[in-house]
Amino acid sequence: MSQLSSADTTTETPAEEATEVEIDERRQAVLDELTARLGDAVVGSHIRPGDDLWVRVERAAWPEAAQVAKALGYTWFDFLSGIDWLPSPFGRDMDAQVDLQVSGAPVKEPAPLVQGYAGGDTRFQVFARLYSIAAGMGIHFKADLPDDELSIGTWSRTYFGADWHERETAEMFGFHFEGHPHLVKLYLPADFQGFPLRKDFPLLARRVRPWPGIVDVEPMPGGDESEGEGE
Amino acid sequence: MGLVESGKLPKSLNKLLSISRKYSIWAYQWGLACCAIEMGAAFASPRYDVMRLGVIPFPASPRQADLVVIAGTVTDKLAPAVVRLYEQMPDPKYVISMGSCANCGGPYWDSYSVTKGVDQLIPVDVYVPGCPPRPEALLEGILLLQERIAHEDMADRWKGEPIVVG
Amino acid sequence: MLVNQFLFLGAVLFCIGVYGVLARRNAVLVLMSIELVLNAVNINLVAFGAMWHATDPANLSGQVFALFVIAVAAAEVGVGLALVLMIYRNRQSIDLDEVDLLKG
Amino acid sequence: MTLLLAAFDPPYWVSTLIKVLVISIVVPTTALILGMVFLFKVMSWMQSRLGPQEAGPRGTLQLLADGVKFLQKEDIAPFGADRFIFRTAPLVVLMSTLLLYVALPASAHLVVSDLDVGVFYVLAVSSLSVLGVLMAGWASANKYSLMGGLRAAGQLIAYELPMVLAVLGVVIQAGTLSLNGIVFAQANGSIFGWDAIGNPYILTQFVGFFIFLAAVQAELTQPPFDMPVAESEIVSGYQVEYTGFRFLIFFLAEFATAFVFAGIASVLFLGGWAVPWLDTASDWYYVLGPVVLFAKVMIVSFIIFWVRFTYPRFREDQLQSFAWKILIPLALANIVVTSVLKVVL
Amino acid sequence: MFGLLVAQNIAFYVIAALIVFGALRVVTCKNLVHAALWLVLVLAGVAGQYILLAAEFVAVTQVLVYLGAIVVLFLFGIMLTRAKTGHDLELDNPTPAKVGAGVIGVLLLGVMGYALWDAWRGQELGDIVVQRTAEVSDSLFSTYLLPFEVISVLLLAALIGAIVLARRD
Amino acid sequence: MPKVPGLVKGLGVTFGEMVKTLKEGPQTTRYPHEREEPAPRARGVISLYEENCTACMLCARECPDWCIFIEAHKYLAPPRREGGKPRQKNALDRFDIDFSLCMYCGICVEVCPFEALFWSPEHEYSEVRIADLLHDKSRLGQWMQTVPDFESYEAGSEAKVKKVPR
Amino acid sequence: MTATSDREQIAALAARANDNRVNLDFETEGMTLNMGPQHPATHGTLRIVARLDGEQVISAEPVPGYMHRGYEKLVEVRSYPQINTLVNRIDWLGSFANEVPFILAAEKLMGVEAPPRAQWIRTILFEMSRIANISLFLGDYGLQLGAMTAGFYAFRDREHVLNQIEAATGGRFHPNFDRIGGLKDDLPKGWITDSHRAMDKLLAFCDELDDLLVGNEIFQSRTRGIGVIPRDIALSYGLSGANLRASGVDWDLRRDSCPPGLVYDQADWKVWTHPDGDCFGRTWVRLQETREAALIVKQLLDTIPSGPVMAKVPRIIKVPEGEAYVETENPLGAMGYYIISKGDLVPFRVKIRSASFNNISVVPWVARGAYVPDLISILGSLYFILGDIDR
Amino acid sequence: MSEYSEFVRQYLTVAIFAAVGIGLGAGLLGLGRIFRPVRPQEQKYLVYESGVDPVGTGWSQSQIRYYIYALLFVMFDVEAVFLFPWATRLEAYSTFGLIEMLIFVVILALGLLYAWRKKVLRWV
Ligand code: SF4
Ligand code: SF4
Ligand code: SF4
Repeated sequence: MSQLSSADTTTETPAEEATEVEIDERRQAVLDELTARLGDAVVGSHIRPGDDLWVRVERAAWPEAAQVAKALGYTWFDFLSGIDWLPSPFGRDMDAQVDLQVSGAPVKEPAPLVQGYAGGDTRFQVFARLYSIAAGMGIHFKADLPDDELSIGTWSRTYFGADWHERETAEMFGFHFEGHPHLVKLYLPADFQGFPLRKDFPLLARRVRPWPGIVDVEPMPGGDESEGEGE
Repeated sequence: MGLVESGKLPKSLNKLLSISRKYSIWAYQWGLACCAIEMGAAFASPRYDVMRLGVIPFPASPRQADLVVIAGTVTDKLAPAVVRLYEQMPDPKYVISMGSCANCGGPYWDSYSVTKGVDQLIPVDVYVPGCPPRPEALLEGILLLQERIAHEDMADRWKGEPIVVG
Repeated sequence: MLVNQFLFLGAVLFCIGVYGVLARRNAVLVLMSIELVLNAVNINLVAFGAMWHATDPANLSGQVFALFVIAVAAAEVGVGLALVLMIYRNRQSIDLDEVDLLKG
Repeated sequence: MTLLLAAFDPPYWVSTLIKVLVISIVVPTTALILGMVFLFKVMSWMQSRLGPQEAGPRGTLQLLADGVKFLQKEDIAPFGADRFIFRTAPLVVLMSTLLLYVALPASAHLVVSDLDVGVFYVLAVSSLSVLGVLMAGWASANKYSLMGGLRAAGQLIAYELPMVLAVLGVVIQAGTLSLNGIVFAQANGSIFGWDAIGNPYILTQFVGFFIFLAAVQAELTQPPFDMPVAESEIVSGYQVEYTGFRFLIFFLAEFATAFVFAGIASVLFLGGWAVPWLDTASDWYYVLGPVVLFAKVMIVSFIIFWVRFTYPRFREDQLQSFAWKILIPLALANIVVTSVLKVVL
Repeated sequence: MFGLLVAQNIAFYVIAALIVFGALRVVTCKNLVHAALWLVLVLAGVAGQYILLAAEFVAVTQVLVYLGAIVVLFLFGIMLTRAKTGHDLELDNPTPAKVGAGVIGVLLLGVMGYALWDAWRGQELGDIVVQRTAEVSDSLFSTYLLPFEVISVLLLAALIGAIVLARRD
Repeated sequence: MPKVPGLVKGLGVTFGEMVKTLKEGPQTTRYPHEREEPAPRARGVISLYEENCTACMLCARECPDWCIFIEAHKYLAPPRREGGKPRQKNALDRFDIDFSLCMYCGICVEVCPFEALFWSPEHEYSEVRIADLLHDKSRLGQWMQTVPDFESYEAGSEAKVKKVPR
Repeated sequence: MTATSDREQIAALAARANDNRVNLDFETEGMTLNMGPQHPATHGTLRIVARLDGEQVISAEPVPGYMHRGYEKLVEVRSYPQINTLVNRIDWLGSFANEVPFILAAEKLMGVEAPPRAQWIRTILFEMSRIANISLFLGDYGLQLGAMTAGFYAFRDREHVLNQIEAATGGRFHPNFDRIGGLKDDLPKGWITDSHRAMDKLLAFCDELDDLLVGNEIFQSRTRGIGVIPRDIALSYGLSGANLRASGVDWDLRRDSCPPGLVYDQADWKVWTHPDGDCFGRTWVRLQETREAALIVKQLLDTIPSGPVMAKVPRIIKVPEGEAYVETENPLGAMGYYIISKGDLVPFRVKIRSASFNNISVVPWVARGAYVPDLISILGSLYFILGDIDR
Repeated sequence: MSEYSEFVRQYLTVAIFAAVGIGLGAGLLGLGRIFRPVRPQEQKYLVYESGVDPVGTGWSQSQIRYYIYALLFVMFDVEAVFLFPWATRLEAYSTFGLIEMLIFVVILALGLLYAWRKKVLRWV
């Protein structure tokens, strides 16, 4: 699906919503305005008609995007966070990996790294949402962070609320927000090691404790259901 | 050096002291998470009114408390504060662990930041199950604690290490 | 009881107060020593007052004067401590010698 | 029976001993009664619940259990505290409370020490508790404590003054400082010649009564004046570090003081132990006096605690300006008016 | 009567001892708050002496003003300037000055003691009569009317002065 | 009419409440002398109807807290009808729920395809030893007696009322 | 043990404890007041480090995280039904309200819609949890300001609502009642009448509180003009809910962009705002909101349509690939879930936007220059739930 | 018995009660020693500061307002002292006493007014 979102600014409707081929003019107008002001910095976008708008900008234009959006009336700061697109090395379904571990089967091929709406090139992205109370619409902004330089400009000058969100993102993903006044850990104890929201951060309790559901994994003998007493 | 510690106190007096402790349990007001609200309901809601049982939820400082109800999630960041709170209470002191979080980590048993059970930090006298336990369940826990207090041997309790349960 | 009992007590208190004023360096302590002196005086006043009152029931000068002294003492402490506070605020110290030095 | 009491005139030491015994029983008892009735029962009722039920019949022994329990609690003085002062501070508060009881007359003769300067003495002694509070706050070496101690002291002295001035109105009317004298003046007084109920000063000194009650409320550090122990701000103020029995002393002293202040308020404004239709010289007062006084005290304390359970607390500065900008000018005006009327009438 | 006198004398000496001890601690003690609390002892003792001298009103005034107000003022002053508990070594002048002060104190005591001894030798206080408040009042409003009014002006002046000084500008 | 100051109104409210409490009695349930009836749906404790359980493990798998422990062995049950072949069945050896960890979400009850788990509103099972909060098969079975019947539904509902097996 | 040995032991212990000090990052000269994590004013375990000048606050820095439970990580290893029960515990006072935006977001991704009866009941329960939440605020705020009785009244009348929630969902606190495509179960018999009664009691409680607390002159003097947050600042910090409306912003997600699946348009109600932006405004708006919520519930109760409460959804829920964000007006403010799904049993990433996190981040701004007691009224009036901050 | 000894006895009672006040408390505390445990624990003797380590030591040199209020109090307290004897004898002094006292009160009230004007009664 994410392949559908293109690298240019044209809007494409996701396949599963192809039935309602309406064009959301209001959001398209906002997108055009943003593109006009930010120029080449807008590297990807996606509109779900009547619902939401995603815009991906260049990393360098990240702070500017906030200012432009604010000027467009998107004054209400919703949230800011990060995404790690790496498929989890510990299995995707809740039980997958544990099953494998116990039964000793080889680890599955890691799934390919696929980004979501508005595309992307890197493992890490920051994303944020702004809202315009007057227009009753929100915009999701995304920006890529290259693996070798996990840093991006701060929004906390434009939106005061971004201050804490950036601190949270920084400690959860290990990003750096340039120009942030006080980028220290927010939630975790000062001596905490690791970045919990990265996909390769293991939840140890799940690794060490056997899953009780594992005890009887072989399927019940066939034809059993017809004799189950509960039926 | 107290008489009680040495176990020289006459039985009947001992009994009296135990009864007074049983009926006068000043509970420290400190809530941690959702369970704290149910604890608050047990303490403050006229429907449950824990004061009837002699549990007085006045003290705001651990120095005047006999009982602390650990009601809610204890995180690793908070753990030192919990230990300190407990240690700052004067003996004899009691701990009720309320709710799955405090008992064992509960819903957050696999989290990276939650302590898996408050009994890893401080000795617990009564465990109240639930998520959150109803206020009445807490009352039952308190009754159980009172039962224990009434029958406990203070010389034992005050001599060696605190009774570690479970 | 002898008048001298009280007078001697007053004298001792007075001298301790004087010693305090001279030996102490901290301004608040000096003020306290002054209080000692004033109290010494008051004891004497009241003692004399009692003595005269015994002979002349209409004469209560001792007590009235003691009251005045108390009032004056209150005023003195108020102003004195205000001074101390001001000095402290400006100099972060209430060391009287330092204050002297600065003045000189 | 009453006559027997009247005729009973033991030597000084014996009577003092009796008084000491009686007061040592009365002080904790009154504190317990007030604590029980108001803190536990009336508060519970106002909050539509029951209050203690299990300890003793209908929970009446709750505070007793508390007392014995606190006796068993460890006695902790924090490291860095000034141990001696830390330990004596509650005693100072207790002493101040006990000294207040000395002057409270329960009838013409049932009084520990019928001082000639009664009211004045009461005011002087009550200001002693400030010392205890400041000592406690300072010696704990705790930030909240110090802050609470300072707040408490600031508040106690700020409201000492309205209290003093409110009392002055009564003194002007009665023309005496003796508490018994004030009771007599009320019982034997008359309102414009109508003397059926004497002249309880609450009728003429209602401003004074209001100011006095407000000041009492503040002196007791109760809502709306409970900033020194405001738990949502400074935990429990100067009491933060106190454990066990020392804390209990603070706790009970508060109620004992409430009782004795209510007693003084009823002496000053409600006619004290006297009932209007009974001659003050009657021997019946040996029995009746304490009862009447107790009833009046309960009424006054009810008001005190009623307010306590209803109001939110002031802010520190609002408290001070309330004292200095409203109560004190009001009290001064009250004095002026009272004295003018006294001279003119 | 004799018994009473003996009792009085005992009371006097006990209280006097307390006063002197307290006063010595005030001027020697190493902790400001302790000094203030020793001062309380002295002041309370002095009030006791007033009682022995039958000066009821002054005694209670002593408690009200000194213990209830001035000491509190002192404590405020101390806590506002130095909130730390513990000892403070910088309270006293250097030892030579202290010795000098001690000498002066003792000499002064000697001189005064001799003078008092000389002047009031054997003088009895006589039958002390209780001095009631009303009498104090009468005296105040007759003989000492002017000083009384002056006191009010003095207090006003002190008040204004202190406010001017203490106010944070 | 002049406005009544809020201060006076407030006093009126508390006084009125006091009168009401004294007249009509407080809103308190006098636990432990009387108990309130929790709603029939209340999630107090999980009870197991052992006959119905086939040890299918679904509940243990779906439980977010991994707090259900099941062990079973297979055996051949006599045929249901004369002459049929013997049926292979799972016999429960162990069915434990750790109530110190359970978050009372009800997922297990919901997913059980054989109607073997039920909620009981009982909540009085505090313990002094945390190990005792692990309820085994028989304890879980005992709770079955306290399971109330399902209530009927509000008007307009299309849901069917199920029955509790006894 | 002799007295001396006691003392020695104590001294040794204290010395050791001093060595073991761990948390010195906020050690500053002289005038730092630390409130929390064990402070009665902080509703649990928030910590406020305030630098003071006298009683005036120079800077107040909240230190959250004492209740951080790692939600965003945990939801990555839980299936959708399991997440549903977990998110109950974010804002634990209005638990049901937490489920709704999550379920709505998942429904949006799956393209299903709950049947009308379910939507009605959802909305009713949503408003009930709002009442359960805010009524406690009203009482607790009184408690913070020293009026203890208000707290008792709040707990008393809140029970009526909790009873109703429990009767319907089985949980007083954590209902876990919402399902993708509908609800777990239908309402029990008699619930509608009981709810009407509970709402009447609630309305009476609001009046009582109006008299007892909000109308009280002392209360007003403690809250009026204190902690003023102007409109722009409020928007920039991302404040929401009553905090934003008290700053004069007339915006309510329920009215202005109500996501499909809730039926607020079926009731006649009003959004309250207050122009002042102070503590009083926030309290007042919340009081009105409680009333309004009770009225909404009463209206909706009368119009519940009949029908099923569950749409057709597969038994094993796998949400199709995609991203969706749904935000609703929760008791504490705007709460949203950004779900990224890769078509598995578990979501790939869920960003939880909780209202208190933003609401409380304004504290450093608004507390500057306030007095310590005002700090209490400000904190109280911003109304946060620790779980909602820390997640 | 003379009035004087009566008088001294009254105050002796007061002193006894002061002693009893201290003694009662101290006695009960001593009694408690029998029943109390002493169980040192590592952090028991740290001062309570909301569960974290005490930050900083001193606090608030700038609480000058407390001092100003205390100061005002002292001045007015002294005033009140002079008012009491006057109040008891007002009847005798009549108008003359009234005027004298009015002057006294007004002069001091000026002080209050001054403080008010200078805004020291505000919490700054
Ligand atoms: S046990 Fe449940 S209700 Fe209690 S704190 Fe933990 S999650 Fe909340
Ligand atoms: S209720 Fe939930 S947590 Fe408890 S056993 Fe069942 S599935 Fe597990
Ligand atoms: S899901 Fe039901 S039948 Fe299957 S193991 Fe669990 S209880 Fe037994």
